[in-house]
Amino acid sequence: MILPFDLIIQIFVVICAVAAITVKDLLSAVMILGAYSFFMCLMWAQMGAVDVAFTEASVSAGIGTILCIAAIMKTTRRTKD
Amino acid sequence: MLEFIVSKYNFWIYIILMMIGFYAMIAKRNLVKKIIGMNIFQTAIILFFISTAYKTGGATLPILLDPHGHGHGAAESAVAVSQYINPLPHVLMLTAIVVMVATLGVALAIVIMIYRKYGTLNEDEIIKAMK
Amino acid sequence: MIFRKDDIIVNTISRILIPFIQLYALYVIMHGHYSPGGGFQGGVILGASMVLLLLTRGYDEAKYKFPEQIATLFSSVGVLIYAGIGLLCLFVLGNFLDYGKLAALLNVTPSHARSLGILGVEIGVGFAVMSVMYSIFLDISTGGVLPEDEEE
Amino acid sequence: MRFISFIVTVLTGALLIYGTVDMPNWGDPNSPASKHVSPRYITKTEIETATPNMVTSVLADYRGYDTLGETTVIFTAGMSCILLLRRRKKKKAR
Amino acid sequence: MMEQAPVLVVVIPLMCALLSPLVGWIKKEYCYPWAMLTLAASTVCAVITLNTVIHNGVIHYYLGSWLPPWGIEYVVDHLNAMMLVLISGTALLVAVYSKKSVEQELPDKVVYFYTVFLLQVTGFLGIVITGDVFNLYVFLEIASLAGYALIAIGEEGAPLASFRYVVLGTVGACFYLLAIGYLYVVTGSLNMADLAKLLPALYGSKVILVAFAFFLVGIALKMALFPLHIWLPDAYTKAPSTASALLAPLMTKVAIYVMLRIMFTVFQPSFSIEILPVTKILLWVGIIAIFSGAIMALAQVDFKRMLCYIIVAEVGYMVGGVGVANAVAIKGTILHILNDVVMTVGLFTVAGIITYKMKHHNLTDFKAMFKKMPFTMAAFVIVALSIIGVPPLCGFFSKWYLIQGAAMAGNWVFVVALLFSSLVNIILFFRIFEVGYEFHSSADAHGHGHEEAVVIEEAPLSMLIPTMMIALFIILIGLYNQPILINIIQFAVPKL
Amino acid sequence: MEVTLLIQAADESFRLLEKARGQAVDLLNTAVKLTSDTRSVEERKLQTFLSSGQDAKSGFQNFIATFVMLFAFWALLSGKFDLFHLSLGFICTFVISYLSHDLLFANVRVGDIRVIIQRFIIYMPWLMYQIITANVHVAYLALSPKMPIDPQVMRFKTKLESDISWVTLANSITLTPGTITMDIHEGEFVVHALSQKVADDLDTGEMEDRVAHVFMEADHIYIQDVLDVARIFGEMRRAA
Repeated sequence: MILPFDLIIQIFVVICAVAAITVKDLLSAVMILGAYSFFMCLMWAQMGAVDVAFTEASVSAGIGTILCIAAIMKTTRRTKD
Repeated sequence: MLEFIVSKYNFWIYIILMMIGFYAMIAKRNLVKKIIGMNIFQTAIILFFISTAYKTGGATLPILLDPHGHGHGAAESAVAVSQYINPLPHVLMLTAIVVMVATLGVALAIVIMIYRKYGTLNEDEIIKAMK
Repeated sequence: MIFRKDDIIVNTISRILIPFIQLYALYVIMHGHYSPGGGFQGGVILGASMVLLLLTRGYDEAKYKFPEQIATLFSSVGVLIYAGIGLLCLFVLGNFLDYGKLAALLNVTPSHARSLGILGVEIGVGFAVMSVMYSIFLDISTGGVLPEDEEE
Repeated sequence: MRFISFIVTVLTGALLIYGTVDMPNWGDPNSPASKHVSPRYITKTEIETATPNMVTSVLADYRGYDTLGETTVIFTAGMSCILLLRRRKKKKAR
Repeated sequence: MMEQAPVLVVVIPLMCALLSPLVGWIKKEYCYPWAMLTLAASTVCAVITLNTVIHNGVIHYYLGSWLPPWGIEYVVDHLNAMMLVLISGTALLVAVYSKKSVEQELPDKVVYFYTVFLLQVTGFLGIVITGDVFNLYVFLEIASLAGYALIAIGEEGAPLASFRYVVLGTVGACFYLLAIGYLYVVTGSLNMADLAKLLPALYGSKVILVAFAFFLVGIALKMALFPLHIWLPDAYTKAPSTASALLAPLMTKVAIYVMLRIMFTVFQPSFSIEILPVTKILLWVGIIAIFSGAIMALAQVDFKRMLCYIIVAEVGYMVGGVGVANAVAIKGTILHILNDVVMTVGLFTVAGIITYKMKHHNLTDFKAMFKKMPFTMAAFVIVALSIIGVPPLCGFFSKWYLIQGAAMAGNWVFVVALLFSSLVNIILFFRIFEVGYEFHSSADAHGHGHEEAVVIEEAPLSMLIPTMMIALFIILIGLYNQPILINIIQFAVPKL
Repeated sequence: MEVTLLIQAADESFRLLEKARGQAVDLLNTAVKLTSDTRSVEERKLQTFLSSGQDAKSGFQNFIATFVMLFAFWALLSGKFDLFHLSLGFICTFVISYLSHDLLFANVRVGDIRVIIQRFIIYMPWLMYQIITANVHVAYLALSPKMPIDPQVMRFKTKLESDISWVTLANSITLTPGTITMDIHEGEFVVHALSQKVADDLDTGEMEDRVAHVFMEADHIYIQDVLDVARIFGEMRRAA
C-alpha cells in the first residue's frame, strides 16, 4: 500500500534530484540539493528512522549545503551543464 | 505484476535516484555537479538500507517505550521483537552519512585547489589548460 | 565570506539564538540514550552554531571564542577521548572498548557502566565532530588563508 | 561519452532491478534481516546497556568500533582539508 | 598484553595519528621520529601477532567483548597476519625514507602530512585485520580519504588526478556498501564467518548474484583492474614521492586481499568457480590487463608513469592467478602479493630518490646515474631484476608458481601473458640501464675529448638505507621463500 | 480690572513657564539624546570587543541571567529531574553560559530585564491581533477579483535606539502580512508594503510606540508627559 504522503514525498525527491543535476547555476543546484536532502530526511522519518533523519537534516541539509555554498562562493557559479 | 511493483516501491525509487546520481557522476563535466551527483548516489544507497529496516504491522521507532523495566526479570522478556523497527541498518547508515559528509569536505577542498590553479570548474577546460 | 557584515537583524537574532542552539546541541549529546540524537548529531549542531557565529560576527570576533588552533586541538582530543576510553578498558583487563569492565572503577553495575561508557564516547564524538566541521568550513570559506595571515 | 555513460547507468540500474526481484517484500517483519541479528539488540538493550535508545546502544556499544572508525573518518577529513588548503603566510621576523 | 596485540596493531597508529598534530605543535621536526616510532611499535605488534598465529592458529578477538555476529570481531589467520606485517613493515620503511623528500616537496605541511600518513596506515591495517564486512567499509573509507589528500598535494595536475580518484573511489566504495546491503537483506548478518555459514543455502538467489557482482566491481575500482584503472597512472605519477611510495604498493594489494577474502572466505570458493563463471572472467580480464599494462608501459617516457602501468600489469598477474583458481596458482598469487609490495615499494623509493635529486622523474634523468649514485642504482638493479623474474630473487618464485598453476589448468594464454610481460619488463629496465650507463653526454660535441667529470652524489642516508633494506628483503624473501610458503602461505590458500 | 490684570499676569507667567518648559524639554531631550548617543557608541565598542569591553560586575550579572535562562531551557527540554541529569544540565549550562554570556545580553541594561520580559509578554497578544487583522486584509486583497494591491516601498526614520528594539520592530513588521522589512540602515527602515492601507497602519507609529514601551526607550515621551504644564494652566484659565 502506498500512502499519499509517501508518494508525494517520493515524487518530490525524484524531481529535486533531476533538477539538481540539470539546473545551469551551481548555487541553485546546491540549494535544490539541500531541499532534496530535506525531503529525503522527511521520508526517513516517515519510515521510523528518526536518528538517521535527524542526522541527515543536520548534516546534509545543514552543514553539507553550507560547505557547498562556501566552496561556490570561493569558486564560481557558472556551469555549462 | 502490479503487486510485485507496489510491494517493493521504495526499492524502485532508490534505483531511480541511484541512476540519476551515477549518471551525474560520470557524464557531467562540471566538478561541483559531479559532487552533487555523488551526494545523490550515496543518499540513494542510504535510502535502500533504511528501507530494509522497516517493518509493517505496527512497529515503532527503535526506542524502548517503557524504559523502567529495569531490574524486573519478567518485564524485559515482554519486549516483542516485532514491536520495534530493526535498529542495525540505522546504525550503519549513521556511519555512512558521516562518511558522506567527510568525502564531501575533502572533494570540495580539492575543487578549490583546482579552481585556484586553473580558474575554471569545467573538466574539459582544465585538461585543455594543463596542456 | 567570513567578514563581519553589519546586517542588524541577522546579527541580533543570531546573537540571541546561538546560546540556545549550543545548549540544545549539548542536550542532544547528553540525551542520546533516551531520545533520537547522540554525539554526532549534537556535534554537528554545535559546529553549526560556531559557523553561525563565524558568519555573523566575522572571524575577528569568532577567533576570540574559538580560534582555529583550538579547533585542531579539539578534533584530536575528541577522538582521543573515544580511543582513550577504549584503551582504559584494556588496563582493567577487558577487551578494547569493553565498557562493562569499567564497572569496577566506577562502582556501578556492568550495564550501568556500559551506559556511562556510551555517554563518554558520545561526548568525545561531539567534540571531534564540532571542531572538524568548524575547521573544514573555515578552510573552505577562506581557501586556507586566514584573514590574520593576509595582513602581513 | 555521454551516450556511453548513459548505457553504463542503464546497465547498472537493470542489474539492480534484476537483484531486487528476489528480495523480501518491503517492510516484511519476517525477513531475514529482522530475524537473525537484530532481535538481540531490541530485547537485550535495556538489560545489557541500560540504554532505551537501541540506535545509540548499537552505535556506541555493540558496534562501537565502527563508530571509532567513523570518528576517525571525520578526523581524517579535517586533517585532509587542513593539509590541502591551509597556507600559512610566514610571519615577518620581528 | 600478548593477547591484545591484534588490536594494538591498529590502535597504536590511530592514537599516535591523533597525537601527531600536538607533537607537531611542540616542534615541527618531532613529527618524523614520532611517525617512525609509532610504526615501529605497530610492526612489533604485527610480528607478535604473526608469531602467535603461526604457533597457535587463528586468533579471534572480540571488540567490546560482544560475541559475533552481534559485535565486531577481529579474525587473524595466516593471510591476515602476513598482510599486517607486510603493511606495517612497508609503512615503517617508507616513513624512515620520507624525511628528506617531505622536507623538500612539502616544507610547510610536514605536521599534517605525517598525521594523514599515519591515518592512511591505520586504514590499511584496519581493512586487513577485520572480520566484519561493514567495519571493512569504514576503514576502506579512512584509507581512501587519506589517500585522496596525500595524492592531491602533489605536483602540477595532482588535484585533478585526485578528484578523479575521489569520484571513482566513491563509486567503488558505494558499490561495496550496496553489496553489503544486498547480503544483509537476505542473511541479516554482517560478520564474515557468519555470512559464510548462511550463504551456501542461498546461492540460487538473484540477490546474492547481484551482490557478488557489485562486490567485484567495487573492489576492482579500488584495485585498478584493467578497464577501471584510468585513475591510477595520473594519481600515482603526480603524488608526492613519499605518498606514492606508500600508496602505490599497498592500496592495490589491500584491494586484492579484500577480493580474496570476499571470494574465498565470505563466499565458498565453489561459488565463484562452479556456480558462476567469475574466475573465467577474472582470468581473461587479468590477461588483458597484463598485455595492456605492459604495452602502455613501453610507451611512457616518464619513469613514475611507467611504474604505474607496471602496477596495472602486476594487478593483472594476481587477478589472473585468482582466475586460474587452483591451489598452486593461488599460492603464487599470495606469494606475489608479498613480493609485489616489496618490489613496488623499491621501485617507487628509487623514483623518489631520482625526484629528490633531479626534480623530475623522466627516463632521461637516469643519465649517468650509475656513476653518480652507485648504491641506489645497485638496489634498483636488484629490484628490476626481481620484477623481470631472475631466479634467486623473489619475483621469480611467485611467477613460477603462477605459471605452474596456469600450466596445470591448461591456460596457456595466461602463461604466454606472463612471459610476455617479463619480456617487456626486460626491455623497459634495460632501456633505463642503458641510459644510466651513458656517460658521454654533450661534452663530446664541444670536442673536449675527455670524459665529463661525474661526481658521486649519493642520496642522503635516510633515503638510501630503506632502499638498500628493500633490496636486501628482495634477496632474503627469494632465498627463504620455502619457509614462508610452508609456515604461512600454505595455510592461507583456501581449500578448493 | 484686577481680574484682567490677574489673568494677564497669569498669562504672562504661563507664557514664561511655557517657554521655560520648552527649554527644559529641549535641554532634557538633548541630554537624553546625548546619553543615548554615547551609549550606542559605547555599545558598539562593547560589541566589537566582546570579552574585554564590559566591566566585571555587569559581566557577572549577565552570566547569572544567562545561566538562569539557559537552565530553564534545559529543564524544559530534558524533563528528567534525577540528580544525574540535573548535574549534567548544570555542567552544560555552566559551560555554555561561560562561553556565550556576552552574546545573549550584549546590549541590554541588566536591571531592566524583568520588566522587559513582562512587557514583552503583554506585547505578544497585541501583535497576534495585528497579525490576524492583517491576515484578513491580505486575504481580502488576494481573493477579491480586482486585486486592489498597491505595492510601495516606504522609508521612515525610527526613534528607537537599541539593536534589539530595531530587530523586534523589524520582525514584527515582517511577521504582519502585507509588510516586509527590507533593510535597516542607521536607524532608517526600508519597508515594502502591499497596499496603501497597511502602509498607513504602519505610518501611525503605534507599533513603534509599543516596541519602544517594551524596551523602555520612550524616554522622550515620558519627559514630555511629566513636564506637560499646559493642561494645568488650561484648568486654571477655565476656572478664572
